[in-house]
Order: sequence, then structure tokens, then C-alpha cells
Amino acid sequence: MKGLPPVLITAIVLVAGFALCAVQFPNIASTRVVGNLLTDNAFLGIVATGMTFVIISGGIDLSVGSVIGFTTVFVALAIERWGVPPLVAFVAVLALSAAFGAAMGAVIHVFDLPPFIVTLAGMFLARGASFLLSTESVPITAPVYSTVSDFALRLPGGGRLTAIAIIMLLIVIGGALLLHLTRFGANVYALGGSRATASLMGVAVGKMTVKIYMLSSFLAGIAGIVFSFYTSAGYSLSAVGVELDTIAAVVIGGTLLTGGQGSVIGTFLGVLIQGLIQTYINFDGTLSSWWTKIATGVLLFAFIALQQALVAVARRPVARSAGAAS
Amino acid sequence: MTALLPRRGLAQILALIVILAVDRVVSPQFFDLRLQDGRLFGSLIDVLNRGTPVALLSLGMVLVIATRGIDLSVGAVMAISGAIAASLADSHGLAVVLAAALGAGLLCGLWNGFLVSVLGMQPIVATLILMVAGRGIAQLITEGRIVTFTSPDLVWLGNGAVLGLPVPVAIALGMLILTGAVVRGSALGLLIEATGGNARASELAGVGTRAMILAVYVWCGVCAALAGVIAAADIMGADANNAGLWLELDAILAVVIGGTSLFGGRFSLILAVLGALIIQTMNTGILLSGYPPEFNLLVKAVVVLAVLLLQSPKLPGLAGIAARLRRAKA
Amino acid sequence: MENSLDPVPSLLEVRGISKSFGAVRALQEVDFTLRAGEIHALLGENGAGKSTLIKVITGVFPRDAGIVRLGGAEVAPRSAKAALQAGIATVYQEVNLLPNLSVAQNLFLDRQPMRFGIVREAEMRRRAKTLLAGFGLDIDVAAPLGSYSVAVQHVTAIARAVDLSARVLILDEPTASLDRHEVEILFNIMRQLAGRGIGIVFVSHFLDQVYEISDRITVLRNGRLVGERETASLPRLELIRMMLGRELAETTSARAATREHQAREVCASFENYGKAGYVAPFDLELRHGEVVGLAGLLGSGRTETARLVFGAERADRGQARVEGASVRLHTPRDGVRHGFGYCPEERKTDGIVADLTVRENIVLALQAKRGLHRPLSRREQDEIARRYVKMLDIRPADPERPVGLLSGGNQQKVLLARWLATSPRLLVLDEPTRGIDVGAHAEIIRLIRDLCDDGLALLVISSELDEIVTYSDRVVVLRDRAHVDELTGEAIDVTNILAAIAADGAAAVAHEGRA
Amino acid sequence: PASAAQLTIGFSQIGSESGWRAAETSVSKQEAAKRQVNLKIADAQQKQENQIKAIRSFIAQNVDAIFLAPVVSTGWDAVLKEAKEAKIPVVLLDRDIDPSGKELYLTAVTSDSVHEGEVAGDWLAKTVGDKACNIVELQGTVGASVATNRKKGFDTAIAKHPNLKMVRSQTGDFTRAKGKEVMESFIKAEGGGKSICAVYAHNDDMMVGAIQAMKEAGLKPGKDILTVSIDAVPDIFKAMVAGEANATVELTPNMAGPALDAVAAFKGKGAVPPKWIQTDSKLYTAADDPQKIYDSKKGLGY
Ligand SMILES: Nc1ncnc2c1ncn2[C@@H]1O[C@H](COP(=O)(O)OP(=O)(O)OP(=O)(O)O)[C@@H](O)[C@H]1O
Ligand SMILES: Nc1ncnc2c1ncn2[C@@H]1O[C@H](COP(=O)(O)OP(=O)(O)OP(=O)(O)O)[C@@H](O)[C@H]1O
Ligand SMILES: [Mg+2]
Ligand SMILES: [Mg+2]
Repeated sequence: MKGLPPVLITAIVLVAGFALCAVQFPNIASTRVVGNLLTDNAFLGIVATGMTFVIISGGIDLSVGSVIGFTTVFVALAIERWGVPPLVAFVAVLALSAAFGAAMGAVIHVFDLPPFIVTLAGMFLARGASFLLSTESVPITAPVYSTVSDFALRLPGGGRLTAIAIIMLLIVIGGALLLHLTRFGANVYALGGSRATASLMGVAVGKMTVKIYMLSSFLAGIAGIVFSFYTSAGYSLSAVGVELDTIAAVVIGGTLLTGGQGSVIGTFLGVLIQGLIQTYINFDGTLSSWWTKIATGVLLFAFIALQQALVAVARRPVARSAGAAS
Repeated sequence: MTALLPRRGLAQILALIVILAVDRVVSPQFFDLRLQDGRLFGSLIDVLNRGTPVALLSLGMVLVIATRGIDLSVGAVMAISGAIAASLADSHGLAVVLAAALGAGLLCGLWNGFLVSVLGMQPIVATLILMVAGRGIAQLITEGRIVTFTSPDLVWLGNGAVLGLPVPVAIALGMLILTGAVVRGSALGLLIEATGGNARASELAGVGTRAMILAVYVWCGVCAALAGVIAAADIMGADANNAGLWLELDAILAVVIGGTSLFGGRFSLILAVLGALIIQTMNTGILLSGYPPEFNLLVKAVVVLAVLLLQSPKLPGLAGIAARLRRAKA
Repeated sequence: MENSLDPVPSLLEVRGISKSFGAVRALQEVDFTLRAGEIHALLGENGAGKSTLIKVITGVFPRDAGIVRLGGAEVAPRSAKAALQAGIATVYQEVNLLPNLSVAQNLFLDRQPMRFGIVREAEMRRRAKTLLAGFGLDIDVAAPLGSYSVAVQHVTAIARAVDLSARVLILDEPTASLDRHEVEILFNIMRQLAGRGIGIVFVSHFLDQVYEISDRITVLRNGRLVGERETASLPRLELIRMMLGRELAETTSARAATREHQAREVCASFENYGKAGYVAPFDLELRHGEVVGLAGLLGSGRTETARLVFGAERADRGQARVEGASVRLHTPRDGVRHGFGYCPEERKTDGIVADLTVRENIVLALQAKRGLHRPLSRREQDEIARRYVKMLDIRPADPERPVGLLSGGNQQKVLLARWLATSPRLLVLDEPTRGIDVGAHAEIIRLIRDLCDDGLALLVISSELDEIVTYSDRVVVLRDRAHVDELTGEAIDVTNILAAIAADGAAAVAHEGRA
Repeated sequence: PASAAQLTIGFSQIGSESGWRAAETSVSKQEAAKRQVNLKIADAQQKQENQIKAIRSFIAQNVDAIFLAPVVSTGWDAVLKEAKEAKIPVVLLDRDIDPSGKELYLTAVTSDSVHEGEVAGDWLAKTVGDKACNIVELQGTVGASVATNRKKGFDTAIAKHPNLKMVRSQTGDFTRAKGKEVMESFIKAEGGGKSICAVYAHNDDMMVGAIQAMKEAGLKPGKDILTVSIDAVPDIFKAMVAGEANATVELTPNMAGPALDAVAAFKGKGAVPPKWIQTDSKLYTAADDPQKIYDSKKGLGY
């Protein structure tokens, strides 16, 4: 399988990191913390899955954080103020966000503009739209919300596998299958290898671009719904800066920003690594705001450096036996 | 050398003119200028003055992007250098303050450059590390408060005037000329463009691509540090929490509006600065318009898209007209 | 050329095609006719418009004027995908499949065998394996394409197109990086396909191959149609005149006789030089005024030798000397500093900087050598660029054109110019004539000689044994990443080289092209 | 029952977006140290999801109580329920949460930010009297509840006085730099500032920036243009001493002190505190010896 070695390396890094943390704070090695890790990072895992497709195809999507924010506000207003049944609100907002992503993809393809900037404009647009809807945070009291947020599979050892964690896991699995087993997935890699070549080989590059950004925004919409479950509210400032966390998770997961390589499972591991860093810092609890930032940076560096070292080590024997391949 | 002059800046200049015209509509006194206390005073001067930090950032950023990189840490570097400058301002001379602040920027650039060119990390994550940790370092220096100072020298840097122009604007202009002279007066510009265009081929042609990459990140760090000092001097205090926050995105935007591709290669310093001015003209216009702040982002999104579409190679709009003009001239 | 009276029905008819890129008129009212079951060579100098014609036919470039008929019905594909669906399969010149995908995925991209919306990976690999076996290739199809040599990648691209071709197969310089054996296999397959009624368009600068395989020939010059002939009735010299619009100066006289190569000074020498897992340690002496040819099969380690000599790869043993003094060759910069030059074989990825202009590409190495502080003034740059554009006849002769917009052969000339501009003492050329037209080919060979006469030392890699024999004073033969033989003087001829390559008896069977 | 000396309390702080926030953090540490409480502070970097994670990990560590300075009023039900299940009392600091969560926390030590705006507006109305007065407003971050509330309170207060008119309102993101930039444009847009009679800023930092903008435009803040802002950070008192600022409404950084007392009493004697411990929103003007207040506040970590 292509992409396996980097994933394996990321997994090793995660396990090693987890073990080190657990040595210092034995409480970390509990199903409770693992359950929390999954629940707390559910929305991140979902957007990161979409972002993986975008990045592998050689693009980037900066709008996801804003789309999450917009979704929470829209859902909250729809349910609480406009009296729309939750399910209808979800369908509407997902349709809206998918259309938004499709529009960005179309602009990127038709006008041949850099995704970074188009999605940056998308980020402004979605955030601006959520301000227009409501600047106040709107609590959601619909019964579905308490049902869903109360639902959890009890894990041995007191941990809880919550509904949103399960949704995230399902989406990660679904994303992995889509990316690795379907024609769509192969085309995503093809686009990342080279748009021009993919086009010469008969891939409908325009359609693919639209679909990929549509998928990303759609998943950001789901992440928004999950976020609204997580907080039982809609708030225009929620998930600010999440796009960078997401990109970091994807890249830590072994996906190349230049496109063409990567995997959803790797991204999932990247999300967990980020969650672990956060958990570690929380467990420590003595860090001031600034030391928190510095520690986050240092840990980020440590993980990436460790990963690169492992990759270098893993690559060496190959080079020896067969010469350097590009 | 032609490089300091815009070869293909028509779309940007037109965009600027259109936005200026819109500003004039929303705010009738937009072009008013008067002299007060030896300095010019008016919205146009505000645009230049407020645009200075992003313009400085974009001077460094454009070189980084030309090598196919990106630097997310510039905002954090601004915070660090501002914090250092503010902490030293009242106890040391301006030379020491500047040396320390710019030196810190240089170190930050070295770190980024080291991660990218020596360790081979992807630029976006490599600089993300300093983006996160750097703001922490800045807050560590100020301990989270706003460190104020009264040193007249440093205050002058932010609020003084030379020949009627605010000092920051003069500094930015000086930096543009200096960068232009260094980059285009030496072979640096060509070698940077070659590195960004095709690093492997350039390496094989004998270009020291690693050194190029290191150099541009260092320069980017220095520019960001200078922007940070100016931002601190402007408010007579270092606000480590907010200085330069999200400005990296504005700087990248300015560079792209200035026509430099995020895939590296060809770059234009002057157009990047023009890009920064376009952004600031829009921002100032939004502030003057009197619309509720809830609309700010929407307006920004629409303007950014419009400016980009003007430049789209696929749109038979301005790009086409520009090409035809150029052909007619040739 | 009116073909309406043709007894054989035409499969693909192109009428009055024009195409301009800005001020460059790449094609002007070109007609082209391909019959079912024929192999039709499309010939012309570098930049004549062959690749452009192909891309216009398949809709990659929109055309300015003209029509295309396929099987009598007018078609106007708007994209490569549409052309594929209409039954036209193409291997474009800068092939480049997707190096990040597996070989199998490359072969079956967008047409993978599916079940329930899921790609049948095993089935796809099985089919890929079978398909490649037909081309004499037995490789792991699950590995990324990029891990294989250019030749394997090229064969894969051809295999994909062959497998796709419903009615028309277009091959734009498919043989540029193949060796004899692979060319044989390809030709056999082409004949089989033609026998099944598929029309094949074949672009090549190797006239031998053209005469061996094609039924008819269409020649373009400067974007215009020169003529269409039956291959059998077109003498070679006439063909060359059609392509160049002039006679070709005589170039292929034997050379060794005219030169004495004993008393020459050593320019650079390598003792026990090598790198583990890359190339076995070798001894090599390169003398001023002497051409050393490197011969071997694909994957025999020629490129690797070249990279070590230049400093693009760092040796882990042995000693390098330049003019007698021992030197360190760790990076390309070291090589450049000692007056070496290196034209890599993969010009697109390792050679040109596509966005930069012809001028900038030409002065790049010289500037890198001079260092940052001594920039070439714009005037000097212009002058250098103008000189080499003229000397190598680079077309269009516009130094301010981005190099990426030049035709393949002209890009190759720009690369050569880049190194000539540095006035090197040693030039390493890896496949310097790949993709170069007959006229330019002759020019380059003459240039190589002139350079040598001026005291330049040359190390040349070429898969064209005839070519190697023509200009080499010595030939080093490689096999399995080791130097195995060295031929000098009278001993240099194609038969001897082939014998040395095949010394282990099994000539040209090893096609483990994996790099 | 645990005595105060052994208490471990987790504090989920918002971040360090302003000098006031830094002061709140450092005052909390001082207050905890005074009472020998082990205070674990988790900094959320302005993100609710980080606060939720922090609370979860406090629960996992089984702390004695949790302090929460919520970044937003909604979305705490689930995690606070978990805390309740784990029998860990939660105290809200500085900001309240949505009413639906009332029974999920022990008490809230907060000021009333609507009231703060009202105090500011009332002061302005009183100071201006019957004169017509054009007011410009520097809002906090769009969407931040404090900004919304301070605007709401101020608007209510001036609505009773038809001579007070809000002419311009734009966000300054709670920062000095933006405050200065926005004020510069207000001055340009209002004929060089001549038609502006007062500035209201949602925090002192923006006002400090605005004061600089006014000075650079040749205006005299505090005289030509009245200023009123909120927070009472040291630098605004410095401006008052210089006669450049008129009034500020205090938001005390000492929220943790009362909270710690309430928790100690609850843990020790089972005393249930009132649901809302409201802190004072005290108005300071030049009449209150600003120099002395500046000196007393300087060391608090603003
Ligand atoms: N995308 C493009 N933009 C501008 N000019 C182009 C482009 N592609 C080709 N040209 C120009 O069109 C002309 C014909 O080029 P083309 O690639 O068709 O030549 P060719 O016959 O295939 O040559 P070669 O044998 O070297 O491959 C050349 O002058 C080239 O510079
Ligand atoms: N270190 C390296 N970095 C990048 N590319 C390399 C490196 N070493 C070899 N290559 C490329 O890998 C390919 C493998 O070369 P190969 O094994 O086919 O050698 P060769 O004998 O030179 O054959 P040929 O020249 O006929 O392709 C070559 O195209 C070469 O350019
Ligand atoms: Mg061609
Ligand atoms: Mg080779």
C-alpha cells in the first residue's frame, strides 16, 4: 500500500508520545482520557478528513473554520428562532455549505486563481455571513441536542465514547475508504501529482476541483453541526483559527502540502497528536498563557522533527540497495 | 533594471484606483490633505501610515513566496520585536533598541530558514511552530501586559514626520528601495526566482539554493521585526497579545494581489507593496464608510475576490487589455 | 493536399488548422490525413509545430481555425478526456505520467476496474502486469511510478495509450528515451495495432526509425505543411531538405583519424571513485580536447556516473583531481566552481526553469558561478543570450520568452547554451541530442567537436551508439552500475560496444529499470 | 472534609488577550497563594473547545473545584454536567453563562457588563447636561458578548437623553492599535473631529490608542472630546493624571478572591453561596486621585 510507511511512522510517534505523557501523568493512560481525546477533537477530525482530500489534490482550504462558525449560528437560529425541525436545519445547512465549497472550487478552476486566496476570501465571507446572522451566541435547547450529547458508549475504565466521537470515527473511516478505494480518490491523488498531466490523462480536472472543495466544505458543515452538539449553541466566533490546526494535523499526519501524497488515517493520527499535546499541557496545569504557547510550539517541533528523523532512517536502506530515486 | 518598476502592474494599479474612487464616494473628504505640526494629515496619509506594517511584512514575504515558501510567523515575530523594543526603550539608546529588536527578527528568520532549508520541513508547518511559540515568547517578555515606554526616539519612529511624511512611511519606502537595490542590484533576484521556479534545476546549475532559502527567511524575519518596532512605537507600547495578530494572512494576500504566485518564481517587490496599499485602502474605506462593523468581513471578501478576478489569466478582462496594450507598444 | 480521391478511406482528417500563441504563429492552415491501419510519421524541425498540432487535434489547445474529422464526422474535443472518449489516445511529448501514483493506477487512471463503486485493486494489478508484460516489462506495478527510471515511465505511458486507443493512437517522440530493444518491442506492437485498423501518428527525430516503421510521412516547417509523401518513395536527403528547407551539411565523416589523442593533458581524473549502492568504484580520466562516451543499457549507471563526476551526488570513496590537484566534489556548486558543466537528461525537472526567460536560463549557471556580488549587467546578459540564441539557432529567437513555452528541442539547446556560457573545462552531457531535430543534431555534434578542438573535455552519455561512435575518442561501457570496459581508437565501433555491453551473453534482456 | 490548605482547584482561563486578563490571572494566583490553594491554570488561548478540554482534564484529575472564565455564554451544559456527576463544584469567574446552566454551577463571581455600559452612559449624560453631543463608539471584538453587552448598556443609558447621539460606531477589536486606527478615521470622517463631543470605548486599551489619535490630530482629549471607557487599567489613570481621559468604569481583576472564599466555605462548612456574587462596577474620574490609583494598580500584572 502506498502511504503506509509514513502512516506507520506517525503512529509510532503518537504511541511513543502517549507513553511518555503517561509516564509523567499516569492518569493519561485511561479510557476516560482517550474517550475525551476523541470527543474533544471530533470536529477537528471531521474537517481534517476533508482537508486531507483538498491538500492531497494540491490545494488548501482556509475557509473551514468560518464554515463551522457559520453552520453553528445557522443551525441555532434555524432551530431556536425560525422553528425549523433540527433534521431539516441540518440538511439545509449541509446543502448550503456544500454549495459554498462548490462555488469556491468553481472559482478556483474557472478563473485559475490560487486556492489559498480564494478560500481566504471564502473565510472572510463565511465569517462575515455568520456575523450578519447573529453576533450573539444562541443556545440550542432542542431535545435532540440533549439526547445526542447525553448518548455515549461506556468504555471499560470510566471512559465515554460519545455520539460525536462515533460520528467522527465513521467519517474518518468513510473518508479513508473514499480516498483509497475509489476512482474519485485516485483522481484526487492524480490532481495532486500534476493538474496538467492529470488533465492530459483524461481526468476531468474541473469537475474534480469542484467536488473536492465541495467535500471539504460539506465536511466542515458536518463538523459545524458536531460543534453545535458539542457546545449546544451557535456562535459566530466559534472555531476561529481552526483552519491552521487542521492544516497542521493533516501535515503532521504525513500529507505533503505540495499534494499527491498522504492519507486520511495519517490525518487522524495527526489530530490525535495535536490533541495529545493539548492534553499534556492541560494535565501539567502550571503553564501560563505564554508558556502554553511556547510548549505547544516546542512539542509541535519535537513531533515533526522526530517524524522526519524516522522518515530519514526508514528511507536510508532503500537508498543503499537501489540508488537514489527522486 | 526594470525589476523595481512594474512590468505587469496594470491590474493592480487599476484596482487601487477603483478602490480609491469608491472610498471617495463613501467619504467625501477622502482626498483632503492639510499640513499640521509639520506633517501631512488626511485619509490618504492614514492609508500609507496604517499600511506600513503589512507593506514591510510583504517585502519579506514576497521573497519567501518567490522561493515557493510561506512564512506564517511574521505576526509573532512582530510581537517579539515590539516587546523587546518596548522593554529596552526607556533604559537604552535607540541604536541598542533597534539592534536588539532587529537581531531578534534575524534569529527568528534564521530558525525558520534552518527548519525549511536544512531540515527540509514544509514551510507552512515549519513557520507554524514559530507562529505559535513566538507569540508565547513575546508574551513571556511582556508577561502578558502592555509594556509602555516614553523614549522620545522610539516614539518618533512611530509618530514623527520627515518631509511631511510619517516616519513609518519613510522607513517603508527606504526598505523598499533598500530591498530592491539588494535584490535587483545583485544577482539575488535572479537566483531567488530560479530557486522558486525549479529548485532542483537551479541546484544543478550551481545555485546555492539552501543559502537562498535561508537568506529570504532571514530577511523576512528582519522586515517583520521592523514592522513590529513600528507597530510598538505607534502606540507607545508593546501589546504582545495583539501585535501583528493575523497580519501574516494580510501579508500573503498583499503578495498574491501583487501578482506573485504562491508556487514561486517571478516576484515583484513594488507590486507586493502596492498589494498592501490596496488592502489598506479597502480597510480605511471600510472604517470611513460608517457601516456597522458586522459588514467589514463581507466587504473585504467581495473586494478581494473582485481584485483577484481582475487579474485572472482566464478572464478576458484587464489581463487581456493589458496584454493587448503591451503588444501594441512592442 | 487534397485527399478526397484517396481510395483508402481516411480515418482522421485535419483541414486548415491554425493556431497562434500571442505573436507566435505555431500552425498556419495545416492539413493532415491519417488513414485507418497506417503508421504515419509527423516530422519537422524543433518548433515546427508537431506537438502543437497534436494538442490541437486532441483539444488540449483550442484552435483558431480549421476542422477535424474523425471517421468522416466532424469532432471538436474540448479536452483530453473528450478526445479519449472519441477514440483518440495520445502519448504527449513531455509524457510524465503521475509519479506519485502506482504504475497500475497510472495505467488505469479514470478507467479502473470497479465493483460496487470500489476499485478492484487486485484485478487492476493483474491487468497492469499483463499489459506491461506485452512490452517486455516485468515490474512491481504497485510501486509508485516515480521510483522507476524514465524509460520505464515512458513505456508505461505508451502502454496506457496503446491500451486506450480505440481508433487513433498518437505518439509524440515515444522513443526518445528508449533503447533499441524497447524500440523493437514498441514497433512490433505498433504494427499489430495498425494491422487491426488503428491509425497511428508517430513523431520522431530518428530518421532510421521513421524509415523502419512508417508508411507515410507528413512534414511541417515553421508551422506550415510542407508536404505528405509515401515513405518508400521519399529519399532520405529529400526528406531532410523538406524538413530543413535546405541541404544538410555533411557531418558524419569518421573522426578518429583526424585527431591524435595521446599527448593531451588530463583535465580531471577520478580514482576508485564511487558510492555504495549507486555506482561501483571506477577510474576515469578526462583529457582536454577529448570526448569520452558512456555507453550502456538503461539503468546501467551512466547517469549516476555523470552525477558523481559533476558533484551532483556525493561520492563516498575515491579521489577526484582537477588539473592534477585533488578536489572536493560534494555539491553541484563545487563542480561549477571547478569549471564543470552538466546537462541533465530530464530537462523538464532537472534542467530548465520554465517560468524564467531564455535569457535568464542561459545566464543562470554563469551567474551562479560568478557569485552574488558580481551580477551580470542587463547588457551583458542580453549579449550572451543573443550570442547563444544565434549560435544554437534557438527558435523563436526571442530571449525574453519564458523557456517553458519553447518546443522540447529548443529547451534542450537553451540548456546547452547555459553551460557553454560558463566556458567550462569539462562538460558532462547526458543525452544531449534527445528530442533534437536532424539539423540541430548535426549542429550539436559539430559543436561538440569544435569545443573539443578548443580544449574542452567532454563526457557524453547517449543511447545512440552511432552518435557515440561518431564523436568519441574513448568509450566507457557500463553494466549493472559498474564500469566494465573501455574502448579506444580503432576499437570504437557499434559492434564492439554492443559486444562489451552484452559480455555476459544475455544481451539486452535485463530490464530491471527500477532506480 | 478537606481544609482549604489542601484544596486543588483547576482554573480554565480564557487566554491573555488583554492587560486586564493578564492581571486577572496574576491576581488569581496571588489570592490562591494567600489561601494556600493549589491553583492549576489552563490557558485556553481564546478557544471554547480548549476550555472544554481543560475542564474535562480537570475532571479526569479529580480536582476539588473548577473555576471557569467562560469565553462565551453558551455551550457549557454537557461538560458542566460531567463535572456535576463527578461532584466537582464549578465557579464562574468574570462572565456568566446561559441561564439554562443555572443549576450546573455553584456560583458566579462576575460583574454585569450591561451595567458597566450603563454606568458609562449615565456619567456621560450627567457630564454633558443638556448640550447636544455627538458620540463615537469603539466597539470590542464583533461577536464578543462583553462588547455586545457594553454596547447595550450604554445605548440604554443614552436613549433617555435625546441630546446624546451616537454618530459612528466601529470595532477596534479591544486593542490599542485598532483603537487608534479607528479613531483616526472617525476624526477624518467627522470633519477633523470638531463635531465629536465624546468617545466611548468598550475597553481602556482602545481608549489609550484613541487618545493618541486625537492628540496627533491636534485635538485635546479630555477637553475638546470627552472620554469614557471601561476596565480601569493603570494606563487610563495615567492619562487621567495628564488630563487626557475623563472617566473609566472599573472591572475588578479580583474575581478569584471571592470565589476562593466561597469554595472554601462550601467545602468546609457546606455553606451554599448565593448564585451570583456581583462585583462592583465603580466609576472613576479625575476627581478620584488617579495618581494614587495608578500606583496601587501598577503592580497587579496589567
Ligand atoms: N503553450 C505555448 N505557449 C506559447 N507558445 C508555444 C506553446 N507551445 C508551443 N509554443 C510555440 O509553438 C511553436 C511550435 O512548438 P511545438 O512544441 O509544436 O514544436 P515541435 O514541432 O513539437 O518541436 P519539438 O520537435 O522540439 O518537440 C514553438 O515556437 C513554440 O515556442
Ligand atoms: N540522486 C538522484 N536524484 C535524482 N534523480 C536521480 C538520481 N540518481 C539518478 N537519478 C535519475 O534516476 C534515473 C535512473 O537512471 P538509470 O538507472 O536509468 O541510469 P542510466 O544508466 O543513466 O540510464 P539512462 O541514462 O539510459 O536513463 C535517471 O533518469 C536519473 O536521472
Ligand atoms: Mg514537440
Ligand atoms: Mg540516464
